[in-house]
Amino acid sequence: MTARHLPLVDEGALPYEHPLYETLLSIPGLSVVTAPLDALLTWGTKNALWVFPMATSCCGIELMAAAASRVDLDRMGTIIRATPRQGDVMVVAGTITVKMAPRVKLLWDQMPEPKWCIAMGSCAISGDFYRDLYPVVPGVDTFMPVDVYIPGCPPNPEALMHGLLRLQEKIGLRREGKLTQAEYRPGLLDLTKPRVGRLGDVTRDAGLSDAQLEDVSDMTRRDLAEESSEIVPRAEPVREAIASSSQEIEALLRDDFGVTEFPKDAAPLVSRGDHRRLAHRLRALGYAQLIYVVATHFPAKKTDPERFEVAYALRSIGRKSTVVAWRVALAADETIASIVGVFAGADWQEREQFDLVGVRFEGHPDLRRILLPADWSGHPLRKDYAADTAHPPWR
Amino acid sequence: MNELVHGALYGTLIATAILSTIAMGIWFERKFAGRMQQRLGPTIVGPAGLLQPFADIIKLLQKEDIVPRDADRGLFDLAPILAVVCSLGVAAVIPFSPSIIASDLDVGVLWVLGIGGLMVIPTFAAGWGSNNKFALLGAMRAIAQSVSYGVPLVLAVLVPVVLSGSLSISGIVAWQAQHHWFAVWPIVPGLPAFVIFFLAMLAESNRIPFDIPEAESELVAGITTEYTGAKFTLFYMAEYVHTLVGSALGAALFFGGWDGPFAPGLHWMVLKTLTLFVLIYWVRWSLLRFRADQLMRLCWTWLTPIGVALLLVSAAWVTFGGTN
Amino acid sequence: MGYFNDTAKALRTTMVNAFREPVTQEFPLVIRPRAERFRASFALPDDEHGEVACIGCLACERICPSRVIKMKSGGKKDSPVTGKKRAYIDEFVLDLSACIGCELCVQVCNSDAIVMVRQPEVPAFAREDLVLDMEKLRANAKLKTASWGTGTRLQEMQEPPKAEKPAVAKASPATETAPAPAPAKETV
Amino acid sequence: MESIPFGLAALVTLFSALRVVRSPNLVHAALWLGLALLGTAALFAVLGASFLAGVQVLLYIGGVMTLTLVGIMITRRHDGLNVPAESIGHVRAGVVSVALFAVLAWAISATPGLDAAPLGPDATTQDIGHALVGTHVLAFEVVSMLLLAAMLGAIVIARRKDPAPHAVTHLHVPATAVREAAE
Repeated sequence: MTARHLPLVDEGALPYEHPLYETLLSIPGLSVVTAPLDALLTWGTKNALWVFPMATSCCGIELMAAAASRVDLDRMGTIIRATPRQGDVMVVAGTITVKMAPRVKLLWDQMPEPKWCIAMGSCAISGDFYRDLYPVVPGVDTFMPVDVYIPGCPPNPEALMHGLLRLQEKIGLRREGKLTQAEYRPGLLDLTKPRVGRLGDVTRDAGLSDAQLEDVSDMTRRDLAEESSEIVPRAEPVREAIASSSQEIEALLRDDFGVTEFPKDAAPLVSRGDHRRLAHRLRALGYAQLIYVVATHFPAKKTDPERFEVAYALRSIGRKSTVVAWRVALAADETIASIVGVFAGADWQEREQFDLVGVRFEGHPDLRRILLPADWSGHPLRKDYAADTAHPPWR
Repeated sequence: MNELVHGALYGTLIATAILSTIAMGIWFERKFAGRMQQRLGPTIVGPAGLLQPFADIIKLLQKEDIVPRDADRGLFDLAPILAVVCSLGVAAVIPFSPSIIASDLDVGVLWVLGIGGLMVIPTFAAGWGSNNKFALLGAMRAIAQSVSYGVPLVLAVLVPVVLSGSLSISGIVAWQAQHHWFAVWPIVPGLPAFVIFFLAMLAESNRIPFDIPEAESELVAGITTEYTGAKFTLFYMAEYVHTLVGSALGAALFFGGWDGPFAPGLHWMVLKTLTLFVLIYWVRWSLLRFRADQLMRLCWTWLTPIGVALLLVSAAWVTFGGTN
Repeated sequence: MGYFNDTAKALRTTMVNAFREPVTQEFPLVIRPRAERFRASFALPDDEHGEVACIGCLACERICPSRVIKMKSGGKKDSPVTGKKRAYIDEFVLDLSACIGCELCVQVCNSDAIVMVRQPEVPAFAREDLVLDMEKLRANAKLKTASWGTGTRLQEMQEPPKAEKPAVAKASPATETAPAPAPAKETV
Repeated sequence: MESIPFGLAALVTLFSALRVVRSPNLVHAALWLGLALLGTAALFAVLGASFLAGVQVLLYIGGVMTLTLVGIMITRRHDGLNVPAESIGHVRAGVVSVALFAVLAWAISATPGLDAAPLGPDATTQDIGHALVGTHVLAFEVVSMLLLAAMLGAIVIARRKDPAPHAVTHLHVPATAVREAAE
């Protein structure tokens, strides 16, 4: 049997080479004094596990419930501290995405030793059924050590407390120098094994070095530093104008924008050149709220070339609120005029469409990726995007 | 020289007593808070969770000491020590019985106000020295807050000074023992002055509803955001010491200190102090936090004018109404 | 003035609460009653002859949205108990670490060979510990209480009422007037 | 015997006063100032003027220090508080300091009654009170008026309206956007 899954910090094997320590060890009978002291220190460590919550999704709710009256984590001395400096246990509760992971690692590194990590729920343990998706980290133990895994989707508050009790058990076992890991049974984990090795593995993938993680965080940091200082002028609130009826809009589109087709089941197609002007006109008519900007990718077929469609919808605010929507068709290499100057709310939405679909918005003040890390390759909502496209270090 | 020995002896005793009381105070607070939320509070560590504060402290002392790279090392290290020193220093002039007092200063009230006012310096040093934006925001809030609560605090404390005609706290207590407790009689300047004092003291010891510098939901952990292990323990202790000493001060200034029938003075002083201490925690776990501007408005537009009025009333009382 | 009233109210509420019975249930000592359909882990129960009931039809492996079930069919053999020929499994592995507890595997199982149990697994020190192999799953069936849902029950529950469809289609109400009994809900 | 605490307090005061001037970091300078003021209070206390010591702590450290810190916090950028501590005219400053010291020393030594027995340490508070509102009431009131005038002046300066009030910038719309919207 190969000891593939080593304990992450084997304290028994740590070389204590300080001369003072050696001298002290040679004093006979010293252990009579140190053993109770050590027991006291372990007791303190075990019984005051303060939680630093890393709650990103539904498991976080159970974490809150565990601190509430029914289960009451305070009974075992566990309180929740919001700063990593005062936490002992990081409870990762929720799906960790590729963009989130460097932050989680950063916060983990900010916690003072001795520290532990609990992976709460399937998403934190293995990425759950999102684990093959492009943005999801297949288990937090791919980039940081995990001490206790609490199964469940989500685990209930009692299970979290059980996990903390297990952690106490583990702290005690480690102090006594006992191995706390399961016997490795090859093949068991191949079932859901992520494609990269884990931190505790001897066979760990070199692609998952700390240096690389550092790179990723550096990248995002740089990304923040480059934030554009240009201020997008906010559009003037239009209060007087009253939203028009759909006939009027139809007439407007037909007369001024040359739209001839009004399909029953879709928004009318507006030409690429007229689109920004239309947004202005509609805003002046009282359609002051931008509901969405959605881009869709249509891959090349036998008859049609590859193309994009960007759909917009506006709402008039008021008692008789109405919605008007339109589409713009783009060829594969065409760009579309940004409407950020008309609707400030389009800023992030257009960035999101650029990020995920890859449509370029002409005149956008700050067209960068918004959801994915800056070094991501490709646009995942394109139909031709391969789900397992490599993204270091996780895929 | 004799006085020096006396001071050192009693000072050590009082400091030890306070520090061991706050260990129990932490336990009590957690139990009390738990019961107020229909929880149990600590139950597992020790009988009824009594050993929980000790476990906390043992754990905290074992934690790694992290100093942020760009922190102002000197201030960062100095702040927690200063906080404990300032909060314990106030206790030096509080009489716990006619004889148990570390130093019976002639100007005890000034000492209390001065040292209490110094608390803003460790807070500021911690916030600024951490090189952390949340800590810095906490420090800025602490200073703005201290400018606001300082004036009503001084005005409220001056009421017993004027009524008793003494600046020494043991003198004030002795006066009350001979006449009436100030919270009871004369009730008009006495009781409102105590309320103002209580509010200002909550603000000074950063307790809810005025824990604006620490505001956990906004500022992560406020000024203590970057503190780990032992240094955080000091801050944690200083907070409780400050609250306890503040309660003792309130008991001495407005509730007659060690004065009381049947039992020796120390019993009464401890009882009164702990009652105020419990009151503070009751308030802490019941109310919401004020916004910084709300606190300032409260202090400047309500407490300060009322304090001035009370001071005038008490001066008039002394001039026209006699002393009892 | 409103603030003072609210403050008084808050102080009263907390003080009243302080003298009420706490609602906390001390977890390791007292386990809160789990609902009948509470489900936390899995078990492979035996059939009425004391053999493992699973016949390796792969239905659960195929339906699992997280793809956590892997099994190896053992082919048809003569049963040592009944002497009849039936299918067996060689291996059955379920990775709890990525399971979402959707119960679909239970629902599609026609032979009630996989059920969920109400007692959760113990939080593990290693991810491998959360992988339930056949040994562990069969032990679970003996040690833990099964949840209400089994394949047949869930299927029955979710079937459309049987009597109405033919009645409408034939349009001859004379023959079939008696409506089918409502699907049995609580039979435990 | 009594000169040891005095000397210690004086040393601390001098050292921190020096650091106030020499410290390149404004916040450090402010905090050293606090220590210098505390040292002064200690000097008062050593000399038996405990009331003055208390007032010194209360007003100067509790009040002035805090206001200085407020001033630093609200006016400076907090990331780089370093200011050049190098003074431009060492020589001139030195000359002025020495001259000032000489004048003060002469004035003090020329004051009559220095050899008189020191005031008893007790009852200083009451004495000061009586002196303030009895013997020296005129001076006291004049100083009060001066302080009142200073405070009023400060309030007037602080509340003076800016001659050119800033437009509400976040609602500012460029003219082109309006024109475009109107077309």
